[in-house]
Amino acid sequence: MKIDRRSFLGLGLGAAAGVAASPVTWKLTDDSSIWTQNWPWTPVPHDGEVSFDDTVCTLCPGNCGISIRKIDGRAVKIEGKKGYPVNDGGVCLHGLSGLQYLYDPARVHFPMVKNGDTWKQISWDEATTLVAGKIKELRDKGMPDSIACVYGNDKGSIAGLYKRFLMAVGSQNFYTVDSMEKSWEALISRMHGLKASAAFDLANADYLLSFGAGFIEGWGSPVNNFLANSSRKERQAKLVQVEYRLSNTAANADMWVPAKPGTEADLALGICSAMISEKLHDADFVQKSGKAFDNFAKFVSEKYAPESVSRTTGIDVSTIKDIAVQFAKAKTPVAIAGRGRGDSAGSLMEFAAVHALNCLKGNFNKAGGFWTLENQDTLTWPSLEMDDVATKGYAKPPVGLTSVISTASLPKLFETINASEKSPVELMMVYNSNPCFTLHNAKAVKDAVNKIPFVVSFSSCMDDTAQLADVILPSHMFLEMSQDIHSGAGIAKRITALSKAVIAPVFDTKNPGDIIISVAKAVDGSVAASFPWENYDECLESVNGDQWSTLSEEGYIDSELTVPATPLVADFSIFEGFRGFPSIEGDEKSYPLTLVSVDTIRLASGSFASSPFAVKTVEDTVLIQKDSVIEINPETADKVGVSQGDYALVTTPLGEAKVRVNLFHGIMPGVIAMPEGLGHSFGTSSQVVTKGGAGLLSKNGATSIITATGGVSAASGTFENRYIGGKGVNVNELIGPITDPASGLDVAWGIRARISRA
Amino acid sequence: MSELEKKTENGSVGAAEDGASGEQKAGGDSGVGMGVLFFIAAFAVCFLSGWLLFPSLLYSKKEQPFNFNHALHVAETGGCDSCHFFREDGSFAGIPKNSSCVECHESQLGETEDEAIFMTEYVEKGVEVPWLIYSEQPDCVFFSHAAHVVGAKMDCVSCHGHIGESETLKPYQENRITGYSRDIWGENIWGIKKNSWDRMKMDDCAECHQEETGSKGACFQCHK
Amino acid sequence: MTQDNHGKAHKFGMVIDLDKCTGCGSCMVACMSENNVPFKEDETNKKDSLTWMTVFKLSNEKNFPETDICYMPRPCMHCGGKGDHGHSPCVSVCPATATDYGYDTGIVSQIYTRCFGCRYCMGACPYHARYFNWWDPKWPDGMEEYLSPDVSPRMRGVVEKCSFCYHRYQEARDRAYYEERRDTIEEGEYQTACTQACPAGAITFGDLHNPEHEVYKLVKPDPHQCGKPRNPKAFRLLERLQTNPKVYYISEREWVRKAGDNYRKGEWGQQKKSDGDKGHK
Amino acid sequence: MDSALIPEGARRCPFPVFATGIAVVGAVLLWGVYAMGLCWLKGLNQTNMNDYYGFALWIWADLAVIAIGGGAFFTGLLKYVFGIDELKNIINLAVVIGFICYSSALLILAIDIGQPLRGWFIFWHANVHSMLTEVAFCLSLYFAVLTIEFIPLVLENRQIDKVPFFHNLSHNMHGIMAVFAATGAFLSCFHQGSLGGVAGVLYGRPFAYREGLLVWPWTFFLFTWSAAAYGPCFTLMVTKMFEGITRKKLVKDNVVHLLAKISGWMITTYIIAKIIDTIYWAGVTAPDMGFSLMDFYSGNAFYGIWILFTEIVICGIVPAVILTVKKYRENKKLLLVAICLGVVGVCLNRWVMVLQVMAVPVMSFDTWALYLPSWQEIATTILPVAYGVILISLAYRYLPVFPQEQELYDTNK
Repeated sequence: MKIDRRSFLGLGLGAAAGVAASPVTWKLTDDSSIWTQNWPWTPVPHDGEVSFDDTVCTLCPGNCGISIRKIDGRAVKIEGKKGYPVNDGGVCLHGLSGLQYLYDPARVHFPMVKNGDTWKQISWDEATTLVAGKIKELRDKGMPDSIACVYGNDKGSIAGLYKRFLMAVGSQNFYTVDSMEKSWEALISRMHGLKASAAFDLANADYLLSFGAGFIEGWGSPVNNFLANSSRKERQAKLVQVEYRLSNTAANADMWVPAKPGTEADLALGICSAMISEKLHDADFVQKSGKAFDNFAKFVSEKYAPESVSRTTGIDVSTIKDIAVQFAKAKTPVAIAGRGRGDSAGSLMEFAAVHALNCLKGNFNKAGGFWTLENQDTLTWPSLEMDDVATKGYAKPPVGLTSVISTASLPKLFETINASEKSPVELMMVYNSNPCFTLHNAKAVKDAVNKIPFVVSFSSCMDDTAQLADVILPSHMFLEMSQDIHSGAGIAKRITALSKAVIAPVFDTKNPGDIIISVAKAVDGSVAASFPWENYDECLESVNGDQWSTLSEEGYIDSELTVPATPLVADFSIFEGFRGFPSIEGDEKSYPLTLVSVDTIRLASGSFASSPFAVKTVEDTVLIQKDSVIEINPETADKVGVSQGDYALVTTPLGEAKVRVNLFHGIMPGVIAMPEGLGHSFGTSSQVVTKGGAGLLSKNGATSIITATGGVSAASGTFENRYIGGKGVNVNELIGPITDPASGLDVAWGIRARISRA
Repeated sequence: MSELEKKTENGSVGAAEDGASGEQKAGGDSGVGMGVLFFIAAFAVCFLSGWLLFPSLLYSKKEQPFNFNHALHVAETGGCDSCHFFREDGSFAGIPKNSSCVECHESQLGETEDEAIFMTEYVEKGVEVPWLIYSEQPDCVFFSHAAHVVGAKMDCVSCHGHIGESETLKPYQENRITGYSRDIWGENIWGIKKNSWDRMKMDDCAECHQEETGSKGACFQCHK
Repeated sequence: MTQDNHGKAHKFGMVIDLDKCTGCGSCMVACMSENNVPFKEDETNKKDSLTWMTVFKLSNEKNFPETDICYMPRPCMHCGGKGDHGHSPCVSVCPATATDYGYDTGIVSQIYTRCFGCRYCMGACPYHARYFNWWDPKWPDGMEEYLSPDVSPRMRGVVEKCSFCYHRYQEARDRAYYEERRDTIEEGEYQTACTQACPAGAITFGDLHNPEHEVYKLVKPDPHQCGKPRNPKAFRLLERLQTNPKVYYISEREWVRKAGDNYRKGEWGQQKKSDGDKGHK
Repeated sequence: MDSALIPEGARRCPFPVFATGIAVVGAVLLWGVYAMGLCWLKGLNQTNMNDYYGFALWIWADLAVIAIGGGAFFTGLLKYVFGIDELKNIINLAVVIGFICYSSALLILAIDIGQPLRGWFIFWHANVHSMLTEVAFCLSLYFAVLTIEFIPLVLENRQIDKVPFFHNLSHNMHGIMAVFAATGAFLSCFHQGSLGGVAGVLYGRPFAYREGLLVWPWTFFLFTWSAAAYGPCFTLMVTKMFEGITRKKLVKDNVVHLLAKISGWMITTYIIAKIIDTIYWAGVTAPDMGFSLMDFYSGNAFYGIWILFTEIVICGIVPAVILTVKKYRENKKLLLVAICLGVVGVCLNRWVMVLQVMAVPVMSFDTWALYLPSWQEIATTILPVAYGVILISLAYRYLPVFPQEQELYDTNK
């Protein structure tokens, strides 16, 4: 038998026909269609039962109610909590992206101690012993007053525990971050003689005169303000924005008053002057101030008549008078101060000038008015034991005490450290704040922190400050921990809420309350005795006393606002001897322009960095690749010789930065604006991986860490958050602090600058 | 390139020889005869392997973690929906979780080996049973049980067949290409179905929708 | 099921009050986290950044201090197409039927497993509402844990876009079926993630065919003109292209309304006049 | 060493020279293949396309090669259907060019899509309303036809032709070629047209949108017409290039002049239609959508009105005049200028209908979207050119592409 070509032909054709008549082709086609549609590397999220868990967002002082949507217990989404008194279902983009913080690549996975250039994992026991040992050592040396604690705010029981800890060891060095709230408190204390915070019933005010406050850019309680702003249309309420730049608030306002930067308070006094001269003020109310008011009236009419204010501010006399009339005619007008997001302090006299308007109308403690909410500590603490060392140490004044309002100020602390040869602070604990990023002249702050022999960070992420620490005892992220929340941020409500642990901890972290309790116990003696609780949960329940049951069941308590028993009196004597508002740093000749920092709601600039989602929403007029973009009026740009998209060099007395240029008609000529919230130094491989880079080999081995020379990038331990880290310039490195003569707080909002093409 | 030349020359020479050679009894047609023979042989091999061998190559058999007696459970509990229930929000819970099972199986019921595996390997260890789901659809599919069972009053059998009467779980045949169960395409390799529950492809959904609602429906009706 | 928009079917649509919008970006993030939208290291090139909901910043281009800006959130417009017959610019061009028009809802779908990434639909969409997955989606370690099962994650090389959170409609219908209400879904039961999250309350969502719904009351769509708004302060983006979008915008500001479409010299004045007449009626 | 494969009597350069040339082009080809591999493995992020520029450089290349490959169907149509027999002397070249262009187009489409393994969904789940579906069907079918048209030429290779089976097959195929040519012409008409339709139906893009007849916008007809008109220009251009490179006369002047004349009249009629279309579009279609003509041609450095002028006047009217007037047409230099302008013109038209469509802002607050291709895109776009050069060189070397070659050689000797 011979096999020839025809045989092959037959074979081939037969095979083809056979396959064609079998289901192979048809079936394989269908299967490959399914195959190409489901690639194994595309994640398939598991389905399951839907549930919601409510808690309170603590990313910012706004404290919105949020609902965590879960699938079979796995958190998949954050939504606003409908009916919650702060936000009624609305929620800002940072809160919405809260889940991203859980898995932030910069998170610290376990306690670590710095070992030269690398981080070394240690156990919680070792970590607490280490910190407690240092504290004991300092106390043994009789230096408890060299221990300091920097804490984001002083509300709630965790802050209470840290304050208590300092007291128990014997130190007054407890610092919170300056904010407009602090300035208001100082002012209320000075003008009304009350220990109270300022609150603004913006949802009911019918005329809102804002002096540079980023009312809808994150000022105060952001979502609460969004709601108040939206209801203006229906309520026919007016918003007037005094600002040198068309911010979102200015764009949304009924009237935009572009006063020159730094003259906002002059304008306020000009309006006061116009009101008084037209006798539009509430005479009954101001009468109670007596002679001081007459002095004030005389002072403003002489020094701040609309005509002269018009020259300083660049605002027409008629506009000033119009505003005066509108403000006076309004039923419930409120004037607000606190630049941008309000997370830095403002000059006391500027606030006083703005508040003088409120005083002239006497619209206090009623719907739509200015409220003075007396500080009530609703927490009940057991008695505190202080041994001799503690008593002696506590008697000493805090480092960086401001002369005027007699509290310690954080910028002053670092100034003092930098000014002394040896740091007066031997040990600093930091939680919920990132001073190396948020404080003005951030570079100097870093120097000061480096000067402190032992820095303990409780940060859950490797932020700008934590990376300078000697030891990190990482806290839970806010969704992983319980704590009590007390409203503030200028909201005219008194809400106590429980922020619950709604998600099991992702890493080996702890509640900061638990951390400090265990450190206290390890310090032993009277310090341990002052912390009688087994754990923080027990403490939380006990200090909240009667309100605990409501808190744990309802989640929050919305208390009625109480009108102070004694009618409010305004003391205008604050203006006596007043000579003018603090001006910004730098001489006009070498620095012809004014550099201001600008808050945008889409970028976080406080203790936490923006999430990947938030950064994604940032416009290309704020950030281009890794460059900050400055805003400049086309007219100014022409003069300087820069155009859209150009690289430019911004120089201030503090330093220079390479940025890109965005031309914007809405900014006053002569002013350049730079976004806040960029320029985080963590997450850049040069800083963390090569120098401090450490890859985790075994999570369980207590001391089994690793040194990596750059290359090793085990998932945990590199801290590279490339979504925000290393992007842009930190504007706070270009702006230096300015101490307010009246309050001692840092009140800088800008600096003189020049710009050239780079 | 002379090699090619040779080859082609040899080829044509060979062909010429073929025609002339008289080895085959069929004479001049012998080449064609061989061709036909080869054709038939190849056809038969390919055809048969396409029908018989191909399915067993395409699917791999997997055993369920342990056997489950549907018939017994139906008898005990009264119906499909006592275990495969709707949640309050109208979503369908699908395969029950251990937490549902232990409502009855608080402790071991009966002496079967399967029951013992369930208790020791899963309940006691707190691990969910990794059942292989015959009707598992790709992630892009959104299937509303509520619309079919409550809305259209369809019974479970229409799509899932008589699984409720089974006493043992049949082996799970996984399609090696798609990763889904053979039950989606159906037992018949051509995809021919006799009963409505024989197949679970999109075309089957569309066919029924066309009949019942007059339209195949928009994509998003069943996709996410 | 009728093959047009004029029948009894729903016609889901959105109204955005541009005077209330503060440009805060909550809608964008709400959308991204609801719909498993991925992100990458550098998102500053807005032309390759996946944002189903994006917020445009408009300016009146006047000099300081006459400048004004307006934020314009832009989801998918879910165009009804010419004559509102469902031939949306994108749907009609897709070669593989990976996107279709739901005649029962007016929603334009996108099926990622069907799409093979020719991007013709993106070229067809004048609103840039369609996005291509230029990269494989990647989440930092562990972050995949937060992905929602309601929306299937996409793979590299396919187009995606806003779905008006269709999965929420699916879920609402599930509940309605379960409670034996069939298709009667209350206004509040089906709301998109952006509507729900907007802290300014600028977004309203509902059925444009239902006069009880807020969206209807706000814009009063004209059924004889494919849903053109009868409210003179309301407009649709690029109305003149006859794409018949289901997203309406409201603004008191004339320059904003003018920016919603293209006008040749002098045309806006006439347009305004005819709008004015409409307002009087 | 490969002389046995070279058509009898044909004079070709020595093999090493040929091999070196092919190697050089082959290197370019490999570069393109590497870029193509990157696009397939790493995805389209290798390109500089973006969400505003979903169609870019290589889609233009795709449209352009198909337009200039249009010589194949049109010459085929003229020869086999209209019986203009002189054209048999250039039809082989037209077919080879067509084959190269269409296979390149298919390759480009396969690279261009985000999920190449799902590319066949266009047939499997076809949406018949989509112009792209029409494109895909016509493209693949016409490619099949071109392959069939190409096969007889391959079979005419000296060695293959010795096999009686192939010899007969080739002969038989020639016999029925008219049927294929007619089918091909029909398919290609639709294919060229549907490519025009791709842009023309985009009613969300006022720059591209055109009214039309039934489901086909005017661009549908304009594309077909322009491909028929300009395609022969490219065929002639390649012929001239061959003659230049090989320093031999390969096609007789009368054939060249005939094709040039036909092309000239086609361009004339096309350009008249194009002018009418432009006027109607600028005067009626676009204004209805709120655009005036200059809105499309101002506001950026690149897309000025020059582009319209160049397309219509310089690359339209000028070659039309040259090619229709006998005196000009028979002037060698002018002829060369005309065919080059023609090729540039049709490529420019395709560029405008792809890239400018994407670049023109539509929303009033949009800005011009400009884009620069990445090297991967450029390499991938050059890939088909390199492939074409290699294939056509191989064809010229081993196949009797130019039937008149021998005769011309003999007469010129």
